[in-house]
Amino acid sequence: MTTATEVLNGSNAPAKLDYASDQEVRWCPGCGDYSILKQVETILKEQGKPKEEIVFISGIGCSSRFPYYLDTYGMHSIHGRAPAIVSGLRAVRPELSVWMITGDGDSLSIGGNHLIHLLRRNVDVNVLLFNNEIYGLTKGQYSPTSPEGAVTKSTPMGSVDHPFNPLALCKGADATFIARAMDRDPKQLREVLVKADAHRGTSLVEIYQNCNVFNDGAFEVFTEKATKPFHTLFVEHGKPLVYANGSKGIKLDGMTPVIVDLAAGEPLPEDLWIHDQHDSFKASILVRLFDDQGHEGAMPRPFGVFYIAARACMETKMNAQVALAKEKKGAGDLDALLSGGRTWTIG
Amino acid sequence: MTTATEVLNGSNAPAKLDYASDQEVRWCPGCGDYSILKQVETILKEQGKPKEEIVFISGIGCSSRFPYYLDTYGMHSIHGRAPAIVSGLRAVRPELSVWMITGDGDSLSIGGNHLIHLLRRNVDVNVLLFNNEIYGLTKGQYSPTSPEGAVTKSTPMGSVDHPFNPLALCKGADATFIARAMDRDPKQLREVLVKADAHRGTSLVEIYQNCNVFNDGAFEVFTEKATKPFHTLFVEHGKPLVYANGSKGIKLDGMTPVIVDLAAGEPLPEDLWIHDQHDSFKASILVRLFDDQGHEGAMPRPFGVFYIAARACMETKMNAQVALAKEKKGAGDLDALLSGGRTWTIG
Amino acid sequence: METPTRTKTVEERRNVVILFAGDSGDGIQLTGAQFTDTNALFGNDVSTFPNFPAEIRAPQGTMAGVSGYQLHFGSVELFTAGDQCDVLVVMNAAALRANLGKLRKGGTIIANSDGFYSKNLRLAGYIDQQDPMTDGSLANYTLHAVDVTKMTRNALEGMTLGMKEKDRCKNMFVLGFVNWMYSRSLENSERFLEGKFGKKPELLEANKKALLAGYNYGDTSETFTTRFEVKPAPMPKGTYRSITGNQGTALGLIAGAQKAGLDLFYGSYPITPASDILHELAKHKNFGVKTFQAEDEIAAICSAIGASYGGALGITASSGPGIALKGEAMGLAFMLEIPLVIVNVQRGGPSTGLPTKTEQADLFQAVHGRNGEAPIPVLAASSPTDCFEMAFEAVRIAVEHMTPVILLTDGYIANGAEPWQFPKARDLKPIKPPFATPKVAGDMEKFLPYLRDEKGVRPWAIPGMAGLQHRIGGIEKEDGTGNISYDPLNHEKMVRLRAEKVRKVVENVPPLDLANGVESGDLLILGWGSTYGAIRTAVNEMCAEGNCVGHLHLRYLFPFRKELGEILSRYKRVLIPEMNSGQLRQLIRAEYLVDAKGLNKIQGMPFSAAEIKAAAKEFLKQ
Amino acid sequence: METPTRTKTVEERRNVVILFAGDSGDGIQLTGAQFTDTNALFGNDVSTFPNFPAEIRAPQGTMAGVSGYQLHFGSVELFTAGDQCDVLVVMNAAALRANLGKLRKGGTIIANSDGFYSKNLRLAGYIDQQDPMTDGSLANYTLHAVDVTKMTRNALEGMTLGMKEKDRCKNMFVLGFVNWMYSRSLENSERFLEGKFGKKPELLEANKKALLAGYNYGDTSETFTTRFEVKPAPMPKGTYRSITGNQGTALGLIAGAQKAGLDLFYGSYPITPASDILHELAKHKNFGVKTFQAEDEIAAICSAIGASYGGALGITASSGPGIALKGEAMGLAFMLEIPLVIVNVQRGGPSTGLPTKTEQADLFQAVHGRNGEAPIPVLAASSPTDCFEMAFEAVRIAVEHMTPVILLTDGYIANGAEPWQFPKARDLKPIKPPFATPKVAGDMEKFLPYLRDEKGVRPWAIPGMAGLQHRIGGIEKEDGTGNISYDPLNHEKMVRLRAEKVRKVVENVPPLDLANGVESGDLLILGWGSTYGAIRTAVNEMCAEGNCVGHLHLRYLFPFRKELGEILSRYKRVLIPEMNSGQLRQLIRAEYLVDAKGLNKIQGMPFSAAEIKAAAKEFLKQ
Ligand SMILES: Cc1ncc(C[n+]2csc(CCOP(=O)(O)OP(=O)(O)O)c2C)c(N)n1
Ligand SMILES: Cc1ncc(C[n+]2csc(CCOP(=O)(O)OP(=O)(O)O)c2C)c(N)n1
Ligand code: SF4
Ligand code: SF4
Ligand SMILES: [Mg+2]
Ligand SMILES: [Mg+2]
Repeated sequence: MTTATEVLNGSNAPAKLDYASDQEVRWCPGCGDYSILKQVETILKEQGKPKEEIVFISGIGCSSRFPYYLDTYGMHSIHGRAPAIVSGLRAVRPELSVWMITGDGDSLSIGGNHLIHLLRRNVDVNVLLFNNEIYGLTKGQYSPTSPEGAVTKSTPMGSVDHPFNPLALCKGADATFIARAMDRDPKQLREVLVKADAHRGTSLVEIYQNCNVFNDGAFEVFTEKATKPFHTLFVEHGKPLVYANGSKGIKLDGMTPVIVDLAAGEPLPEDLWIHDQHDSFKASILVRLFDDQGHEGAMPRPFGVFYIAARACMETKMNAQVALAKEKKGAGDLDALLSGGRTWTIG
Repeated sequence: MTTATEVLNGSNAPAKLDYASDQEVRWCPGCGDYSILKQVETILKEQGKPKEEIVFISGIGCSSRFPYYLDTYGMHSIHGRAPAIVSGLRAVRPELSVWMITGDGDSLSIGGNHLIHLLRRNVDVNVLLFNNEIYGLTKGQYSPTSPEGAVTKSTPMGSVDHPFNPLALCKGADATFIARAMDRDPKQLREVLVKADAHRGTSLVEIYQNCNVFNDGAFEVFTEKATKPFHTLFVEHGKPLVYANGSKGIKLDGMTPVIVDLAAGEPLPEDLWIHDQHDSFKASILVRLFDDQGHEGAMPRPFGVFYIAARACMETKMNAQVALAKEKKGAGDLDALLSGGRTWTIG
Repeated sequence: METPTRTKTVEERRNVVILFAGDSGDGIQLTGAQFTDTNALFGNDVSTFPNFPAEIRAPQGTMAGVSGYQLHFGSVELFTAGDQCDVLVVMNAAALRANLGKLRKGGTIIANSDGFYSKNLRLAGYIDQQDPMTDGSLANYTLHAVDVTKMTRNALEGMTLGMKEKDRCKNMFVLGFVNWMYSRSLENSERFLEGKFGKKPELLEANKKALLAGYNYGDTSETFTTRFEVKPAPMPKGTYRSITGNQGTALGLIAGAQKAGLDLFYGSYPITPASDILHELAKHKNFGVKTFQAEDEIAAICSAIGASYGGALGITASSGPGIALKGEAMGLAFMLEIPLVIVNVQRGGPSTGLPTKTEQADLFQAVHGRNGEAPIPVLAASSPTDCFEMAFEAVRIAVEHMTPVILLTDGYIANGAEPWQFPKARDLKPIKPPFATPKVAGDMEKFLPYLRDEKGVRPWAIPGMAGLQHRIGGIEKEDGTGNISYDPLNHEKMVRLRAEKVRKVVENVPPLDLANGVESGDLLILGWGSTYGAIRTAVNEMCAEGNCVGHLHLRYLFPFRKELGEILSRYKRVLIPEMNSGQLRQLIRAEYLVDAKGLNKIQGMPFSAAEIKAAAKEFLKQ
Repeated sequence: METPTRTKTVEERRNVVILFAGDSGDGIQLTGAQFTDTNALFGNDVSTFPNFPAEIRAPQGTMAGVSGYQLHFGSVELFTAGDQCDVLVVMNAAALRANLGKLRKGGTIIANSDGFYSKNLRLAGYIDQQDPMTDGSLANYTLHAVDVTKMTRNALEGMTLGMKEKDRCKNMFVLGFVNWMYSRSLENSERFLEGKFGKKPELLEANKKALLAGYNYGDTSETFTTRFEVKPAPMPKGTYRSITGNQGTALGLIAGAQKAGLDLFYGSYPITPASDILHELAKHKNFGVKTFQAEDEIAAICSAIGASYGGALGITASSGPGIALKGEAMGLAFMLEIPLVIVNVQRGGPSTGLPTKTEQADLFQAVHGRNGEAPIPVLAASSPTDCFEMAFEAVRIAVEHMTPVILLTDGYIANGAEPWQFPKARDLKPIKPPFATPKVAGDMEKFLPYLRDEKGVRPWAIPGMAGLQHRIGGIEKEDGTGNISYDPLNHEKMVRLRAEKVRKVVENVPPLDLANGVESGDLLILGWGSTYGAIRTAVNEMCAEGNCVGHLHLRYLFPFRKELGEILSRYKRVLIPEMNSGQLRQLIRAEYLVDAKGLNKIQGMPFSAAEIKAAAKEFLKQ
């Protein structure tokens, strides 16, 4: 029995994580999925919820094999439909802790509609969107997040499709929790996952994940030591938007974000953009910081929790209606239902 | 042979509009669809394009019967799939003028995924989204745009689903043209339609349409003389956001829009929000003016063209690749293709 | 209240078929339903056939806008809404033109003369203003022209209601009149109105007045010299209610869930003619019923799968085009081996087809419409009340056999109504979910989610059950453990185990039993679904006329009961009437190599008994 | 270059089955394809069976990660990749353990000894370190252990490449060795390497060195005393190439479009094993081919419908689960009566099933998987080259008969390769689209979009054609005008007209003709799809052994050719081998009431000729 972390450590000692299943982990060596699996196992372990009260639902894709590797309840369903399965499960079992694992193709291509409806209904689930900007399992076609011009198996002359900005799309669908993380920054990933799990409603976490076989290095500028500081912006509630080791900040000129240089040592300028994770308007702009990092003067890519809103969950309201109906009409009386009230008798 | 406008005028004189087909119009008397049909006929007539070069593709729903009533090419397809059909048609016939007719259920419920992909690909088509906040054809279930709590055939205790903000969703999907109009304001509707038709790319026009049978009065506050001025905000490029017969305006406090009273006669305050239809950030906020008009101090609902961006269309790039391939390799030589270059001969 | 009555001759009738027809706006469906109710309450057997206009709304007065409600009531047992009408009540010219063909020669026409002005005539398509009221074209019928509009208005003289409201009472005038014509008291209709307009006293008064006016008109007008009477039918003793097929299906599903002790989750996307099941279920939240209007049919079935995975009873329903979208997810449910009920209220196809018309052309889709070897039990209901029985049965099979089940009904029985001697809750079979037992601390034995019992059924372990955590999905599984397996022989084994499990489902259902007719002989008429009434009536008549004919009606279409082959062999000929091109016929031929003949009607309309009888007699001659 | 050679004994072989196996990362597929190519170019007949690991990637060295490529080459005509292997080339322990069963007793094993260290053995599941290299368990085979890794590294000694790059050349060492073993020159492989690494001189040199090293190793090492020779096969004169089924399908589609003078639009969503058709088509944009990677399968088929509506040739393809999603849209295309080709590269089902394995279990879905009466012609290809023929034929039928057409292939022939005597473009049948003629000014006659010709085909009027504007959709249409019609009799008429049109499709295809065997006799083996080679081989052998057996292979599965019944009646018994539970068998029994017997293998693996022969002989005994 090999577990995720064993493979991670390359070790094959029988050491077994509590939340790991007995199934051999079958991702390519070096795949970013391993790190995400490990972070999830870690926080599950920290929280120590009973395994049987946790459910992982996934679609189809390399990422969607995830549930097999945890000793919780899990369903590896069909391509793109996990959000619908989650909705039905939550409706009848609101007390469970439900996680959804999906890929950029699974959730934004075939499953796009289910995802946006999940978000508007605000079903209480933690959605981990493994974005590797490629179809991994089918061996390397471009995905809805692949950059325009991407040369892949299905686009020898380059993709002609303008890619989705996943978080902008989710914000447009009225998501109540939006965050971005990456496989190569385990600490930040764990922090985000913990917040996501704490949120009541659909917590959408986009995770940049490296597919080292079919799209290696897609997120290098964000993950590599040398470039990371200048291309990533880690937002924190109540804190000004500062990056590049404190040498740059972002302020708003009207509604347009602009980069400002920060003099070392000096106090921060007043007018820096202060991150407010509860401000819907600001979040609508923040998700728009999506520049191609190749461009001169590109805005850095934000990471962290963009937005949190309090809104009742679909299943909460649904169950409240059932309770109210029972309170008003009394628990269903089958005989009364069958007779229907307008009857006649013969003989 | 009865035509749309005859029914509109209640007259049954054989007078026949050029672009009207010979099919009897079969919407309920008083349905908002009649007005939209009439405005479209009018601008087609004004533009005078050859009928055979115009195609209307629709899904399923009352609104989707639209194509039958025009003497152009038309397909009444299946529920929600019109965007995909349009994409294939545009790919092979980029010279045609293509219109897509859809309802709030057709485009935002079953067809939601196809719509957002159509928008990101920016296929050149005019999308008229008839939003009546109800399923008309199936006789009155709530739709993804019905307000929460809506009591309909399928929600006797009120809907528990948070509705979509259609334009926010479309903006999130990187639409290049976003506008809102209503059946009861023919002039403004025509203006918007003309601009939509002029735009190269997907022109998304949400049209508030009254279903007087299953959801009568859904948009009354916007359409009725008495209330219209105070609940509608007609935006024009380069002009400040002013409404309520000039007595109120909107300015931005940071990123938050606020209402300001305007003193009659006085010059307009400097800091009013000036509408810029090319500003993506502003558009992202503008689509968020979506208050429930019942609320005290609710922001008015914007109408007009919110946003226009120039971005190449999927079909343009696709056809360019074909042209380039032909230029590089020469038009396909079937014999060369069949032999494949690595052959051997026997005998 | 007591209703005035003059003495007029009263003729008795064994059974009567009356068709109400008018604009969608004329309240025809309500009138018909009310009169049905009254006769049923009186003790008649009844069978109805509401015929809606196409899903689109047409301008008033046009053929496309005609709505019809056919009622068959009698002092004898009835199985269909009737082949031909005795009485035609039409509110306008289009209604007459659209339905005259259904009226038997010599039948009676009661026409609202106000609906026959030149404009109506033109909209109805009567060329150059010819007027059936006057041009003698109706010579073969008894025609009564009544200005319903005028008389209703007169009756409401002086009331402050607007003209529109007043005219909305026209249908009550008509209802009052037919109540008089068939010697029924107004009591039931009045009770109904009180229920409906209780909060709107003015409308209540207006409707009651119109109702009474219609009644009195019949009573007073000289033109009506005779009224009719239809005595109660000799129905089995008991308490009855009237029910439509869609109501029956909804109630059967709830009853099943209750008997299984499960919450009911209904994931569905609206579609004609299945939507009413959603509407009905949504009313009964106090039974722990949760209805979810999904974004599409795929989400609908997947949400139901999620609910069943969570330990509730997941159900989804649609009609042909929507069912077509569910095929992939059915395959998943089949592999997961969890309970799921899929209802298909069939309509005219293919594609969008004839949304408001009936058909039986989705049988192939139900039995074969999935990728890979994915056999799923397929049941079919044969009447409105049978919808209850088979819906309940679908739940039982889904839960006790851990499998998706498809239930087929169709637009005809879904919207049609008949009296129902409803069961007592306690008399309904209990349903036992094969729940797994959670592990107690220390129990180290590995849980096997795909270990099967003698029925081939696996345990239902749901999230929350301690120690039973497991992972399932749509990839082939290892026997027992349920882990992913690509082993060739395991795959073949699992394919056979799943098929075997489904085959066993019909070992636990009632043996096949003739609906009526002889046990063996010259001809077996084999039917399924909504053709039941027409076949049964035809076979009754043929037997009465001395033919050796039997009627077997299948409710389990896949798999077949083992004795079916033997029964088929008892007859010289087999005739299979279907509202399709011969789908059951194909399955029967393949299974039993019997040269069954098909009688196929594909008109979006149910068979008449006469059609079946004629074809059967023809066949017997050969 | 000239390759060194010492004199060693050379034995001639009639045909050889060699299986290369190793980790996904070992370049097995490339090695196999290269050796296939070399032998084909030399003039052998070849047939291959690449066997991919499950869609997921497994850790190196595990059973789950084993990739295999089986090649059958010979001096005689071949129809399958071979039942048993003569030679097994394995890169590690897992590869050996996974494939040993396929090696005939006495066969040869060439093992990379570097892949048999303790860790490999454990990962491969050899319990307590037992080592097949040493424990004598391979006594029945000729075992050659070769340290490929070490020798490759030695050969690349001194090159500046990193160790990883160097090790990537291991497969070239193996390729060089087998080239020596079967007396093949390295020329072809070298040409291939030059093409592949032309721009990377260092990698090119390294691979060439490894290739030569492998060759020389065979030549010099004392352990190999004999090499083998397989003479060219007596194939019909002509020019050949090697082609896989998915390539054949792609080329057939392009050729069809070209012959019809139409642009090709391919709307598709990736899925194993159909994706390669997309990849292939995307390379040929200069043929006016447009490929659209849709957001899902529904959008894929709908985009193709839109393209066909626009006057192009719309095509979509997928595998079972994706096809399941296309059912509703197929119904629309069927009602629109426009050309559309739907390809299903079948894989193991149901649901996600066995994505990388082969099966034939989607026949029911193809023939019956839609709502309503929606008959669509169903074709099936029987070999990689037949994929070309049937794809071309599918295009012809779709265009000339204005109908959607389903083409079934499967993972076995889709990935398998064989020599193809490709046709000349000019020899391919021209295809004539039934385009309508635009109206000239003044022509007032009404255009009838559903007016049919003698074949029952309607005119193809596309946007841009003046005066032919019309509206079509999925609702039932009035005969001729195509306007919406709810008329009952019109519906039945249209259902029959559409079915009749489809029936006529097979009147214009070649009459049925035996693949081999006797014209009448004791047994007919009836097959379809990829079982062709195995059945043909079995029947050849049985006939040689004096049995009266015939082999009929269907390429048109719906509708059937009229003479089929008569042919079936010429044999005492009918056996139908299928990689499913008996789907064709069911259709045959229903149509002809023939008690055909099924031979069913559902293991994600193709039949071997031996399996079919054994079952046939068994059957003959009864
Ligand atoms: C209905 C259906 N269509 C297509 C497929 C094939 N398929 C499996 S996974 C996948 C996409 C994988 O990409 P993504 O969702 O990004 O996951 P990843 O493998 O990259 O983690 C596709 C197209 C399928 N299994 N089912
Ligand atoms: C696959 C499928 N599912 C469901 C339906 C039933 N249906 C027809 S129209 C419609 C929704 C209509 O609402 P909308 O799109 O808002 O159009 P409207 O009638 O309001 O103009 C539905 C659910 C269908 N025709 N096909
Ligand atoms: S293909 Fe890519 S995403 Fe999939 S397992 Fe391998 S590295 Fe990971
Ligand atoms: S139902 Fe509503 S939307 Fe449909 S035609 Fe009637 S009024 Fe219009
Ligand atoms: Mg991906
Ligand atoms: Mg609507």
